[in-house]
Amino acid sequence: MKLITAIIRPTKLPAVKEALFKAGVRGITISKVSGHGGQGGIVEHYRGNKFVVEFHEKVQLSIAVSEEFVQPTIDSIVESAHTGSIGDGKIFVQTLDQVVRIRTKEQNADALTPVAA
Amino acid sequence: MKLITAIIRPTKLPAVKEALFKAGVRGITISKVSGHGGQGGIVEHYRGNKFVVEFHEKVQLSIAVSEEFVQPTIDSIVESAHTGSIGDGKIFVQTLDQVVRIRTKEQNADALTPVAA
Amino acid sequence: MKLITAIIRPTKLPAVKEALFKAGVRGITISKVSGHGGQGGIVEHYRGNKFVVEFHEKVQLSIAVSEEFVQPTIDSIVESAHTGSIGDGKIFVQTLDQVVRIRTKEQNADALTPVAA
Amino acid sequence: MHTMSRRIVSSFTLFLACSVFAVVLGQEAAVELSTADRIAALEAQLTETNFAFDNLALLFFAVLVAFMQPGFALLEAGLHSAKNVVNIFMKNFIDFAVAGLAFWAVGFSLMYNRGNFFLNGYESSFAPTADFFFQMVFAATAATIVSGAIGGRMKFTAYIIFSIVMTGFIYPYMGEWQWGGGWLSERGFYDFAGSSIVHAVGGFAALGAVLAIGPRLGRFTGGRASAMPGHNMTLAGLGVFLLWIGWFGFNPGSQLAFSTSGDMTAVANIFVNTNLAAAAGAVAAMSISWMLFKKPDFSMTINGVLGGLVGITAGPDVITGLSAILVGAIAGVIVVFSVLMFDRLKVDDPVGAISVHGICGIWGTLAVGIFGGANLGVQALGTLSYSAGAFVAGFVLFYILKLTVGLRVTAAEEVQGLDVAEHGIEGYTTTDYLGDPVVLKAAGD
Amino acid sequence: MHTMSRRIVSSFTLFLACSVFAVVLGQEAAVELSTADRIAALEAQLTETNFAFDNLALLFFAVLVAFMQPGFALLEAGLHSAKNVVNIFMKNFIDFAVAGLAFWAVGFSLMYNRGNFFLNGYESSFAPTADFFFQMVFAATAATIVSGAIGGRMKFTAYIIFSIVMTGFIYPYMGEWQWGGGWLSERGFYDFAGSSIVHAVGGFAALGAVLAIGPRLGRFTGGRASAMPGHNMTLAGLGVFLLWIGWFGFNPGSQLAFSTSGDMTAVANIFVNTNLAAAAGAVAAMSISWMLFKKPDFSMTINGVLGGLVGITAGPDVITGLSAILVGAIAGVIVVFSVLMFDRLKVDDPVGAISVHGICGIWGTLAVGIFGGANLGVQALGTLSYSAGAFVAGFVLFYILKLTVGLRVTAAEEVQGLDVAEHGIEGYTTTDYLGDPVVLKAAGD
Amino acid sequence: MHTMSRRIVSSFTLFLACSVFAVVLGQEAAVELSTADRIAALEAQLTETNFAFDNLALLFFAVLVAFMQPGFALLEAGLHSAKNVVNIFMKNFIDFAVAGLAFWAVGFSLMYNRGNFFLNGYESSFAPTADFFFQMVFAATAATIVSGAIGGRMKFTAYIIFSIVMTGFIYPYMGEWQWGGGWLSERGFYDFAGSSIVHAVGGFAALGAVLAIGPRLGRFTGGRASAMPGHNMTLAGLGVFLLWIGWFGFNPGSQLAFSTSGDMTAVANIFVNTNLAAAAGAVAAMSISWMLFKKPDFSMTINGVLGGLVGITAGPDVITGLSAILVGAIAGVIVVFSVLMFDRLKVDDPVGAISVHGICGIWGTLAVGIFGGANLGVQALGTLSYSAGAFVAGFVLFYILKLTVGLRVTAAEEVQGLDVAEHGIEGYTTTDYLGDPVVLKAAGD
Ligand SMILES: Nc1ncnc2c1ncn2[C@@H]1O[C@H](COP(=O)(O)OP(=O)(O)O)[C@@H](O)[C@H]1O
Ligand SMILES: Nc1ncnc2c1ncn2[C@@H]1O[C@H](COP(=O)(O)OP(=O)(O)O)[C@@H](O)[C@H]1O
Ligand SMILES: Nc1ncnc2c1ncn2[C@@H]1O[C@H](COP(=O)(O)OP(=O)(O)O)[C@@H](O)[C@H]1O
Repeated sequence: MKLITAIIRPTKLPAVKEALFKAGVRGITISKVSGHGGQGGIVEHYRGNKFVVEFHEKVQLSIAVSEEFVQPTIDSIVESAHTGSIGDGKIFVQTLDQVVRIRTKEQNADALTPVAA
Repeated sequence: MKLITAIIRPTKLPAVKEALFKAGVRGITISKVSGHGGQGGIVEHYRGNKFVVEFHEKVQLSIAVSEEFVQPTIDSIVESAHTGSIGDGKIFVQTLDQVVRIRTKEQNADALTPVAA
Repeated sequence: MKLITAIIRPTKLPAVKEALFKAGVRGITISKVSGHGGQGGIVEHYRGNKFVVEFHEKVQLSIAVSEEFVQPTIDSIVESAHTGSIGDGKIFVQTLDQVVRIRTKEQNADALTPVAA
Repeated sequence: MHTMSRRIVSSFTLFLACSVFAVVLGQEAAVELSTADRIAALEAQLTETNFAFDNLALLFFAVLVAFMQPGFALLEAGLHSAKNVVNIFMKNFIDFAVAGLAFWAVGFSLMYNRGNFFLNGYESSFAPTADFFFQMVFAATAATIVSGAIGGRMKFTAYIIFSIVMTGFIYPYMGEWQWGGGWLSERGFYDFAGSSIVHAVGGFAALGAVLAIGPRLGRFTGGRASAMPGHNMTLAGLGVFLLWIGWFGFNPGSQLAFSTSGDMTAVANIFVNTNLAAAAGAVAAMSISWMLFKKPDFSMTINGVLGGLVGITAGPDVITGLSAILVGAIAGVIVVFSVLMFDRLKVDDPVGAISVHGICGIWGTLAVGIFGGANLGVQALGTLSYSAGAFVAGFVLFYILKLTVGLRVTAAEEVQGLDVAEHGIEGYTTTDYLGDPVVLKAAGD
Repeated sequence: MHTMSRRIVSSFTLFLACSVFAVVLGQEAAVELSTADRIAALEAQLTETNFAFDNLALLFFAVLVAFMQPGFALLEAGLHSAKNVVNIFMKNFIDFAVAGLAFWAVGFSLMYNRGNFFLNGYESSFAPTADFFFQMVFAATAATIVSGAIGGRMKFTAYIIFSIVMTGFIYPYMGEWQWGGGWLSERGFYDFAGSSIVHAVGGFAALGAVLAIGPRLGRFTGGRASAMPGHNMTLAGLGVFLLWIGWFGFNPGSQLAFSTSGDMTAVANIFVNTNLAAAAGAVAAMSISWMLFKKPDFSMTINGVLGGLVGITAGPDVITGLSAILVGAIAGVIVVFSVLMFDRLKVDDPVGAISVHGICGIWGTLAVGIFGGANLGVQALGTLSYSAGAFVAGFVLFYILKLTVGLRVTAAEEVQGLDVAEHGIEGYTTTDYLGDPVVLKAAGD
Repeated sequence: MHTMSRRIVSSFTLFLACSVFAVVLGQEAAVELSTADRIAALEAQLTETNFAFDNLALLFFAVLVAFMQPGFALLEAGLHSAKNVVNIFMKNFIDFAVAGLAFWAVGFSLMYNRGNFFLNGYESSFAPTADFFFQMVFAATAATIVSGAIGGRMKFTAYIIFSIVMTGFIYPYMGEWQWGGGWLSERGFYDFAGSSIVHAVGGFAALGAVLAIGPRLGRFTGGRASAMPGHNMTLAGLGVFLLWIGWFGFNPGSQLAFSTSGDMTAVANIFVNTNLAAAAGAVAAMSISWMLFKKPDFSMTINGVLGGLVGITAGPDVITGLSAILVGAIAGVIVVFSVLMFDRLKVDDPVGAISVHGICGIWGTLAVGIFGGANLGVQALGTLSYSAGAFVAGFVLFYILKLTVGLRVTAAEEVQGLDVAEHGIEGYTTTDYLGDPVVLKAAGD
């Protein structure tokens, strides 16, 4: 099992979500983050004092998947989040030792199959 | 050392916090996240246009523990965060290669013993 | 490749950012988190009812680096985020299996070299 | 906004109405008038002027009272959580709308006009609609006081029904006792602008409502009251400033006669006494909270302002400035202890409406007996009648609603917040992106 | 704020002006006056008093109208997203400033005074500046209506130019048709406070503007309208309360004569009719939205309040209370369906300005023909002239701006938000730390 | 709010007071009166009407000024960070309360009545309490100006003591120089509504305070001024709209006589001049900021509005409309450069109070010498006396506070925010969950 963490542009979230659903991925946790990389900062003024906002709003997706879903997940994200301009973001893949579903105490792969409400 | 990441219902945070303290866990970092899984979305209306909010507010706990605390931590969370309805959340366990306490430069297990103020 | 996660005091962010840039680290993702550890809570009152805020605002930095940057990154953070009082925070190091840059589909080490806009 | 010609016509109306020839501004009259005619014309004109003046004053005071409506909405919104603000504003809009309709159709008649509905056949020293408008904003105030106390848990439908009954029946029925010339006025009860008639009635109806509906989930767990901080103190603060200003309509306007020097001097004194009591209430509540909690408490201080204002409302015309300060300061102290007491009693009133309007309403009414020369026994009788009556009416009405349409949302809806549960929308949406603008939003758990 | 001595001097002015000996307050006159002189002095004094009274009333009503300016700003800000609030407030400050300058320099003359600029040579039954001030806040209202409809995408420069042209030329030119004694007033058109002249003009200029600039990005994607929820319902709610209160200046003040009992009774009736229509609009829009969307909708309800207010504006002086309720209720229904219709037509009006001011403006004008005895044909002619004229003027003006200075910000700027893109600052900054206080902020993607 | 019978009684009061038989509205008098009696009755009645009118006008203008109190609170709150809003509102409530008490007990006497405290024995052409109430809201304004400048770092206790001294002593003592008939009034100094007496006094007391307390942490690091953006521009914008409206009480009300056509024409002119200056200030500050920073700056524009208003305050009655525009525009330019200058001088004034009220207060006072015919030398003497006096008084007072009760919170408290540190509660609580509602909140680091 892998934990795939993707940092993407907020405006791309709808497309990424759609692509992930098509790839059969259902369980996603997202959070708002601020990113710094190659993108230039934005200059603002307040009462005559200039300042540069060096971070850009990004959305981070955390997706735990079993092995067979790793590549499809990465591919879906790369396809759907891509614009070609600096700031498109990164995908990080890490190994998961264990997964537990709190509701059922199911473990690992079993814990990763979502159930519709 | 493991990094235990739990995604739980916000309403369960007080209970989980209590259970973790009982289990001897003190160091916790939490963040607000939005989760998508088996839980159905919520329909809202704005000026006549329907939209579905597909994400649910969740709280994510990140807890770094040395090996002997891994199982107690997981157990405390599962016990205290459980409601039985879809949306209770997940626990992810990952390996930590190294931990540093910034205040003291202590490493690894030493870095994980909290000190009361 | 490692994912270095540092939890620091918000007030220390400017110094940490500066130190990381000096160390040649450019790619950073930050998020606001709340931390619990050895720091005492803060007592507040609302309409006569006392309550204790047990979490403190912290900033979490996530930095993916190739091996040669691991130690410099940790060192820069420890130097710049240090105050000596309880609550300075922790650094966690994890192994990254794979990194993808969404814009270029570059992988791993290549994906970690930032490009100026 | 009419054309020039229409203006000239209306300038002439005065003289036509007087049925006399007259001098037009700066011009000699063409025809010589008899002295008697000129005097009669002047008498008629001055009567007109005084009538116009009295009505304009009353209407402007009513507009100031109308500012209390957003004042209450903001105060309530600020002291509740962010998930309930839409519901709070809906309630405050609808109770003002309902007051405008129900008090017009029925309530005003019950209170002042014995069953001639829709203002029909009403006579007044004012234009009937001006008189009505001023009284209407008071009725809206009595209703809206309840809104804050039951916030965060009541079904919107139940609140609408309550608003109708309150402004159409309960408030007018009880208001008639004194302001309609009823039994309390005959006994010499004194309540100038409504410490009892408006505020205690609102506050004790709120108590009845709160007892019928119970506390918010999680408010009293483990045997103790837990803090549920309001989400926005800025809103609460702005709201109380609007209420403070609105009170300069509420009390001075209740003089109900303005065109003599005696009346206007009274109005000016009422302004100052009202302000002294509010100021003293603020300082007293701040000081007491400082002693009790070691810090000067914001929400207690603003409740102290309101307590002082409610306290002075019964007799701002008959007491001295120093007494006004005393009345306000004691109200400020009462508010703090009353809020603490209701917490002990597990009565969950998120905004302190029962303490501010109910308890300080009683205090203010009694204070006229102590400082203002009214008969203390009659004052006690009056205020207790109002308080008890409103309490019973509120409790019974809400209990009936509980058994019929239902009073309380489900626990899940309460946790989710009334905004989404009852109105299908959140109060605050912080993120919007293109394409699917709401995808980053997250519903309550 | 002068010294005592200056006060006494100004107390004497009255008598010097009358050129007669007189009695000073509470003092016997030193010299015996003839009866005729005393009567003449009284006549002169009473004329003065009435003049002072009329002007004070007008100025106070104008101040109430001025509250509509923050009312609009808050409503618009609340119904737009957080990234555009600074731009919205800038527009609302600058259009009020521009109205104060351009309507003073040019507009007022075009409307009432045929080409004597800067108030020169203007005659009025009021002090000329009082008359101007009241009319100026109306001009500002007509302009600011457009602001909300084109929010979130228009260049600030284009909006400034629009404000100048609107308050300096378009509104005065069309206003002259009726209030300047022009062709519509000659035909017997009736529009008491401006359902057409102010609101339909504002609303249809907004329609022209919206068609010229197009919808916000992402508003109509995949063939359907998507929700773009406003960021703060509390602001929107407060804004509508201020507008409701401001309308107690807008309609009653338009009586334009106050010192007789007839005029003041009319003013009082206008107060109540205005309030009844607003209340009915709220209840109707809430009920319709409840039926359509299964929940009582907040932003529709507050649009219903405004629809009711716009609807009653044409004839609050000539219809009965029951008719006022009908006019308001129908307006409340119209607003909801109109908002839905414009969404279908892919006309993106984030605040509903076209429906509230344009469509309900037409309805209100026609309603005076139905309920108030005006000639329905003339009413239709008048309101359609205003609507069509404003639409064409708005569209052409904005189309010219599109071809010249540019009308719309870039897509990237729109996504980023106008606050940063156009004004270099965000509306909300939640975090600040020492040293480099803004480091935790993040710019839009 | 009394019963009908009470109303009739009060209608009779007028006639009883006049001690004559009279005609009741629409009724023939039972007894034939002599012509002389009828004229005397009319004279007495008209005097009453005028008195009532003057007082009502004054009180309503005072209410408009009272709106400036929430205006200042919102502006300050918006331009400070979110962690200090409770403290800002506490200060604004308490200084208004303190002004109401201290100016009543002591200040008013020092300023106008030479040592008769508690309004005792005060004589006025108005009802004494009306006169007091109007002056009191001015005193509150002078005090509250300081609040914004020292925001984010001052101990609450120190601010309370300052409020008492300012409204009880400093402002009255210096106000007496001109409005109390003191030495400056004898020299022919002209300051109609207080560009110097209220605003420069407030602004320069603020400068003294800021120098005594020093800048906020992190404001001037590494030798340069760093931006510390205010947390909420919507609040700031609403605040300035309320201030703009409040100024329609501040300046016109200062005419202090209303019942003649001359006075009321002056009042109307003052309305328009006040508005022209505000509008010109907005446009000028916006334009200058646009040139300097490449974008039209919001906080500078709203400071420009206020600068224009402060500038016109000294002579809105004696200058032409075109001059008013010039005065306002120059003030708008001055504000921008003044704010930049104080940043260079490392004087940390988060809201620009020193520039808006202090510097533009001086400018406005001098402008009456340039455009309004006052003696420029005397104007300079007067405004410099006020500025220097207030600066010294402010600096000395705060320096004494520094040495005694302490002026500044600790660095840790400042970083944490004054809301939690001084009042034990946060201004904004965004999350609440059941059971332990505040568990998701996080205290400052
Ligand atoms: N080494 C890294 N570690 C953590 N996050 C990173 C790293 N590099 C980039 N990011 C995140 O990815 C975002 C986009 O990266 P950036 O370098 O701006 O563009 P690109 O990925 O297109 O080269 C950044 O804003 C940051 O959030
Ligand atoms: N595969 C996953 N990867 C990341 N987060 C997940 C995953 N599956 C679930 N989650 C998180 O757990 C939450 C609860 O999951 P859900 O499927 O709704 O219920 P349950 O865990 O009870 O089956 C989700 O809202 C999401 O935040
Ligand atoms: N075991 C842990 N797991 C996750 N986060 C932790 C852990 N221990 C500490 N933290 C984070 O580090 C912050 C600082 O820790 P704390 O114990 O207060 O001080 P110190 O690190 O100086 O001993 C905490 O607020 C929390 O966010």
